[in-house]
Amino acid sequence: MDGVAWGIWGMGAFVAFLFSRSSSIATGTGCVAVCAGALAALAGWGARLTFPPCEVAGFFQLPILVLAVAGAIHSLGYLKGHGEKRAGTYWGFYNITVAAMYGVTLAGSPFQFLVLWELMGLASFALVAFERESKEVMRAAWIYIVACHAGAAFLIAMFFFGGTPTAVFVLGVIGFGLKIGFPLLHVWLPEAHPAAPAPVSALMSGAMIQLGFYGLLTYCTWSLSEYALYGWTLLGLGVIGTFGGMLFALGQTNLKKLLAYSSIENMGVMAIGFGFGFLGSASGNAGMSLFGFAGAFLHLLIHALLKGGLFLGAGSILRAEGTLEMDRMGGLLKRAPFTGWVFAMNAAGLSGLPPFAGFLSEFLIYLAALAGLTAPGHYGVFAMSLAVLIVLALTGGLAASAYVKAVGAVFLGEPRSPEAAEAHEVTASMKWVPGALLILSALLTAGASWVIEYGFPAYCGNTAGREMAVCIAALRYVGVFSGLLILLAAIGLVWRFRLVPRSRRGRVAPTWDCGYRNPSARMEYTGTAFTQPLTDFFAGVLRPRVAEEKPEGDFPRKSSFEEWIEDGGVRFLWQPVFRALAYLAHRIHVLQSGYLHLYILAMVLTLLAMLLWAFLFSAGTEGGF
Amino acid sequence: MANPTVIWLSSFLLSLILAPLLPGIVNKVKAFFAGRRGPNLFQLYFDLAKLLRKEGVFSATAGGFLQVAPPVSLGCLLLAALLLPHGLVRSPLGFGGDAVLFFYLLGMARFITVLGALDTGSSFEGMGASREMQFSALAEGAIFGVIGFIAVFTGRAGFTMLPADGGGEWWSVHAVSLLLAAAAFFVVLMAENCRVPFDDPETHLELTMIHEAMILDYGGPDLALILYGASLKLWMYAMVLMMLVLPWSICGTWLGMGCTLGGVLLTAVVVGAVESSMARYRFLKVPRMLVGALAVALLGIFFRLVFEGGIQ
Amino acid sequence: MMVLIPILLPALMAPVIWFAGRRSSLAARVLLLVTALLHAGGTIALYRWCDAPMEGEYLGVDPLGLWVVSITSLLFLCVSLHAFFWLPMARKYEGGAHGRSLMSEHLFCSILVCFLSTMTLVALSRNFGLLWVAVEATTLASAPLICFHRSAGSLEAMWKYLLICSVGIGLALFGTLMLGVAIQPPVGAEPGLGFTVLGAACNTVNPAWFKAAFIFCFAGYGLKMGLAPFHTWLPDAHSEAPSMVSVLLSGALLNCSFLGIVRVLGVAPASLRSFCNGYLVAFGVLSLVIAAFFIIRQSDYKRMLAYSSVEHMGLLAIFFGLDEEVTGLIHMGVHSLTKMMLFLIAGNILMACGTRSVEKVRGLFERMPRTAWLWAAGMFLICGTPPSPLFVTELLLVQRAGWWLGGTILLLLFAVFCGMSMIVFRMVGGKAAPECAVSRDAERAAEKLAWLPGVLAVLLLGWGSLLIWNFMGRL
Amino acid sequence: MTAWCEAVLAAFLLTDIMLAASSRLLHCIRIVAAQGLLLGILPLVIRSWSEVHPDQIWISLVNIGIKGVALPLLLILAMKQANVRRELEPFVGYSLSVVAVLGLTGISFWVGAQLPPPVEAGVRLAMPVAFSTMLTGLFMVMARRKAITQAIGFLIFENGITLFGTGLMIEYGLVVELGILLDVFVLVFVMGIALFQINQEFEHIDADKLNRLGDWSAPDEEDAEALPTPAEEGR
Repeated sequence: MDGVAWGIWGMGAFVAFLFSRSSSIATGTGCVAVCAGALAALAGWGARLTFPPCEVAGFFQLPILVLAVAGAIHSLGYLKGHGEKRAGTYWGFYNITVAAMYGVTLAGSPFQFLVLWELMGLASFALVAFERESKEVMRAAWIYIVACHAGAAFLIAMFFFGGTPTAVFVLGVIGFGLKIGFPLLHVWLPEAHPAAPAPVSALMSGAMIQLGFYGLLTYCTWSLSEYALYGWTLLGLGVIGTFGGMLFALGQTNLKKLLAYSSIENMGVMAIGFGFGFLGSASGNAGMSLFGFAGAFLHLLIHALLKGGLFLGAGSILRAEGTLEMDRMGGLLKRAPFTGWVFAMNAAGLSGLPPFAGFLSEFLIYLAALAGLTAPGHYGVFAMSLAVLIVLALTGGLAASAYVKAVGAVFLGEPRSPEAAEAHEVTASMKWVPGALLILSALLTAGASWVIEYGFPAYCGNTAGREMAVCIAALRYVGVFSGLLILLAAIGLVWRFRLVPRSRRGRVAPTWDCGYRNPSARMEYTGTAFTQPLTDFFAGVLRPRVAEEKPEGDFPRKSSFEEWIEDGGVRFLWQPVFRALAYLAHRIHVLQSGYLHLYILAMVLTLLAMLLWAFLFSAGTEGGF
Repeated sequence: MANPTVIWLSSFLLSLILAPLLPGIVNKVKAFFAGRRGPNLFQLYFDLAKLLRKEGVFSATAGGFLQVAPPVSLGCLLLAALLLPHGLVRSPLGFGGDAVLFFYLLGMARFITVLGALDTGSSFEGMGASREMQFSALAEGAIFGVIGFIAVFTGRAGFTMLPADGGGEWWSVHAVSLLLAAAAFFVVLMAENCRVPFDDPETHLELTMIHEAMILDYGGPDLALILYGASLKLWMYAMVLMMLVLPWSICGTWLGMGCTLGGVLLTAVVVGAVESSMARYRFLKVPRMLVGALAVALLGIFFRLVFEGGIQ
Repeated sequence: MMVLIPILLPALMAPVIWFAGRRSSLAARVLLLVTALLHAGGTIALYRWCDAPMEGEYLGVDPLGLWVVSITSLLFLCVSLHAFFWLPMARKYEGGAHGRSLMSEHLFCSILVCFLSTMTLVALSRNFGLLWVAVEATTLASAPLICFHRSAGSLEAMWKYLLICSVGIGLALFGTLMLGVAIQPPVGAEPGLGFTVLGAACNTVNPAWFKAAFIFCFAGYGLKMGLAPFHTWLPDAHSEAPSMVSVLLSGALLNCSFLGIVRVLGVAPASLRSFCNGYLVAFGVLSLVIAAFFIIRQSDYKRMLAYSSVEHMGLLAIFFGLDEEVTGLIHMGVHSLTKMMLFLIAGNILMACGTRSVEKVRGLFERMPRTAWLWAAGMFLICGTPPSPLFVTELLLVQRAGWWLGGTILLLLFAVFCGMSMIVFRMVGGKAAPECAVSRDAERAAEKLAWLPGVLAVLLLGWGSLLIWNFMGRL
Repeated sequence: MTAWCEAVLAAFLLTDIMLAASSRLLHCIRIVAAQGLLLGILPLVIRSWSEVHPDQIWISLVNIGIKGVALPLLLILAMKQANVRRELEPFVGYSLSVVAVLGLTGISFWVGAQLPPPVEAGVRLAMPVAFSTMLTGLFMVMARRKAITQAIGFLIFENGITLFGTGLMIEYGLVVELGILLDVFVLVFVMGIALFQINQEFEHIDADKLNRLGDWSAPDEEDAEALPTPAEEGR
């Protein structure tokens, strides 16, 4: 079936490219091909499915297929009226990307893997560079493709002269980390995701970057004796990534940038999960291992659904408002209620709040950390568990406020700009797809225990036994409580808006304004202002940039305050490095000075040097005829 | 020996009923320190009854979160209440890691409340929401420090102080670490329930409000739900505190239940005393207090491990 | 005598083209095309010696030479096809527009065919002396082609090319003579510089003399082939020459010069092979470094291509230094084709925009979508992104090179990619800058010319996919 | 017979040094011609007269004809074309040039010492002398400004190579011999044309006017800080 799927995708791409003149044909075939191929692949997936299915790949394939379809349908609305004339390009590369991503999970040999991996990067690069008139987009695309290439270089090194397990792992962590977005290797995410069309960002952030973990699990972590190393490395990276990612997400003003940073955070969470898994197996803590792996794999699926929904929602917002700058939006909830509620629920889910899916995986990882605390282990494991516990808790709080900021700034209050004022609800396809993803995540919440029970990769530790029972029980409990919560909320709402007598249900009045008669949208709290206390508190890490005009004089004329946050990795590591290289290159150009005399001089000196080497330092000159 | 479930159930119902008493007690104590007679002990009950009979008012700006917030947040709180060890009896619905779920449910309540506040588009409520999120985010750290302490202490990840391995009499052994943890949690309690050094529930100046600022726009039944929720939240935190300080040997007895209820009411008195003996901190100082609470909790764990023999 | 056909035929066509072309430029172009076709035919005819090499005293055919001739012939065929359409446009848009006086077409074409014949002679010669004569002849034949547009820049480039290359080739001659001294044919065998003679006697070699000989030959032919630090003439010549000449210079001539080194390696005794390999690898890596640093922040896109040629010649040297001859030869062929594609596109862009500065060319996607697509695609192809054939060859090279060398190569290739991609994206993306367009017609004409590179791109992609498919199982 | 050879070689060295010392172009060209003449004589004196092969004489005559007469005439033509008489302000002063040439000669003798003498003797000193002549030619190219002087330097360099070939009596066979001669002739011819063109394009033949191509732009023109760096571009 996979072959069929690839065939369909390939044909789709081909036809789309062929008929790029007529957007309707290209769009139709492209979209249909994506969906049909996904269905075929899904059939193949189901056929491969044995009980219990012991393959890791399955966990990575489902998100690809789901998000591919979701993104395809969403694109129908998203592209309408924007770059339709390039629909052929879009759909062609979309199909190739999907095919390559699916192929990566099925690659049989390192070489196949490499080729498909590069192809994936290349095709998705073409999608990122879709809006190529804009200089910023091209720059983002450049950063992305460079990151892809660097990763590929490390992978080549890993595959072809890796050597010891440790070397393989280190190279793999760097090579795949560039795709995953481990701290300091993450720079391309906040650049590429805002630049790409929303469905593409959804596909990339929800399914593609996770494939890095697939690579790590499949090709780099095969040596049982090194599990401790794997565990510690992943935990360290995960903790930094989680906290740092969320912290920087907090400071963003561009919605999709915020989401991109939250992807970095979620990848960190997964890393923590896998790290606990490995560390648990290494230190003989079965519970920790199981909870860690289970949490990580669950988070894989959940993050795919929720983040996909959020990015698609962001796409809808972009089409509705025409901007992604949160401080210029506002009041969209009244104009696009459905999109708003769905976005809010997805956001709550990703900040790990019950009754939404996001809580499940975080919960399991908390359990892993607690298992590390309760088991009499050695100090290191204990300390790490404690650190993870605290960091996860803090990050949870930060995530909540970041998403509150996003929802509040985009959907609530009064519009902060004229274009926001005449926003409108989006077309059906863009409207319903995020909702569908939300429903899927709800189903996942209900069925999580079964996913773990049956769909759990066997190699991740003991799939039977006490820990498994605990895990499943906990998941069931959480599921029940989520249901209860929804029930309670429903009851409360029904009581408040149905049972309370109509006379007391509530009338509409202006917002309480503390006596100031005509409040305007400019008095509202902006998103930046909302998170400013936190960004101030963590200024040591974030180093916010500030541009302000203080009010002066007795009758101050104009004054302004602007605060924004630049990526730490770019600002303090990569930018200096690249500058230094550019400068060095600039200096080295002096060699090509244009003076014939110097050229000849260089030649003669080299010649003499060669002779010197040959006759002084290299053996074997003696001997006559 | 009574049936634990009965004890749990009865004390659960009692908590639901008695919760609004706590603010009354607090105010009474403050009045006492201020040398006034102060409001009636059952004032909140009257207020609730009155508010429920009034008509609700919603901001014209609001798009829906404002209306939805009060019932949903109260739902979260009630659900969370189901997880607590009322009367020092492990909740029949409890499970491994229920503590995590408990605090995340409170988090959900806060999330929706804050969104409701932002829904009005009022700058004051935005301000209050922003502060609330900041403080709670930092409080989470301290809270999970305490949860970690419980886990270390009992060897189990849940709302119980019964050690997995039977354990021993510990007020004699672990007094220091328990006190540290309790102290940390008390700070959290004050912060999360908007008590004085962190927030001033009585203030009438919007600029200095946190929680009050968020609910400026509510009235009638909605306000009633919110006020009841606030008192219930205070009650639950007090209950957790009791779980930390009361000796486990009286668990599951009527005595234990009595002690718990008494302890909760006593907590209210202490809160009142503290409130009337301190002034509100500057907002810049609040985060430091919360980080300090986290540090204290970690210190508790450290004591438990090193001096009171956790890790061999 | 069949060997003589591809050599003599173009040489004889030269005067014909000259006289016929004076009447009408069409005749010159047609005759050029005819010559290319005949030469291709002659080359195909040579394949009867593919399995059993034919080794005359002066001329001969062996697989290596045949491969080089085939590449040269194919390139020349494409180029003359391109020239057929390009020359009139050049007169229209490049000559008139800039008030330059272009070289007359019949002269240009006749020199071109002379160039072809000399290159063929290089590939087919079986005697070091003759080889040297041929290589020097290529210099002489190609030098006038560089200043097709008689501009100050092209004249300067031609002068440098002439002088530096002649000096280098002089060194090669010196080395050749030393080779004659180093390898003493056994008594009775008639002396000479034939490959067969020296190859037979290569075990009675004097190491010292041979080393000196190799060094001089390496320096000389390496200079002609553009290995750093002898590459200094290359960017000037390749950027100033009209693109179709740049194609021949960098796609065919460099290979021929490299052939010189390979021939010398052919007569190297096994004991000294490692010594030679050391030099090959060292200078290969040096070329990579230089190319990388000069491609980063390069401000002239044709110079960028020239430096990329330096890079690939370095890779070629490393291939042979690591005894990966076959892969190296594949790499050579692929590089020639890809570089031809790129230079042709660069020529079109130059014709449309009238500038070689990266800064001034913007928004190609808006103005010349086909060209822009091919330009970007070509960049990825030359950088060895799958499905480019270079991906496989470079992968094999890295695998063979091992940790340190392989890592270095990967790093440098990555640096090259960074520099090139940035330049290319700057050119294709962004909003179109109106001031740098010669005229709308010029752009349309350039778009018309884009079909040949398009065909090449498809060809290369197909070849690459095939290669990758073959290696799927093996790696 | 070797005495003659030694004399020729010595003459070569002498001409090199004179070349380095002389500023007048005409003088330099005369030296080139002289070297051509010497090269023509060398094969005839290198072995006893009886052994000289008849067509060797032809080759020598052609050699003298081209290197001793034709090329110098071409150069003089080009010189008149560009009406330059003498090399003004060279990169390296004349006295210093002499020292440099001596140093180069030393180096080439060291290189020669590394190489064992070949069996069929030829002239032992041919190698070092030839190499030093080559280096001198290159030195002229490096140290002088005028394009025409560079051409002269190149011819000297070429002479060095030929000297080596004849000095060690290497058999390249007639074809190659003539091919080489032809090449050199055509080369100088093309150089002459190039000089002519350049002379028209630029106001006077001055090789350091020929340095406009290249990648080096003075740092004050574009400061590295002002360069667009990948991270900040588009900001």
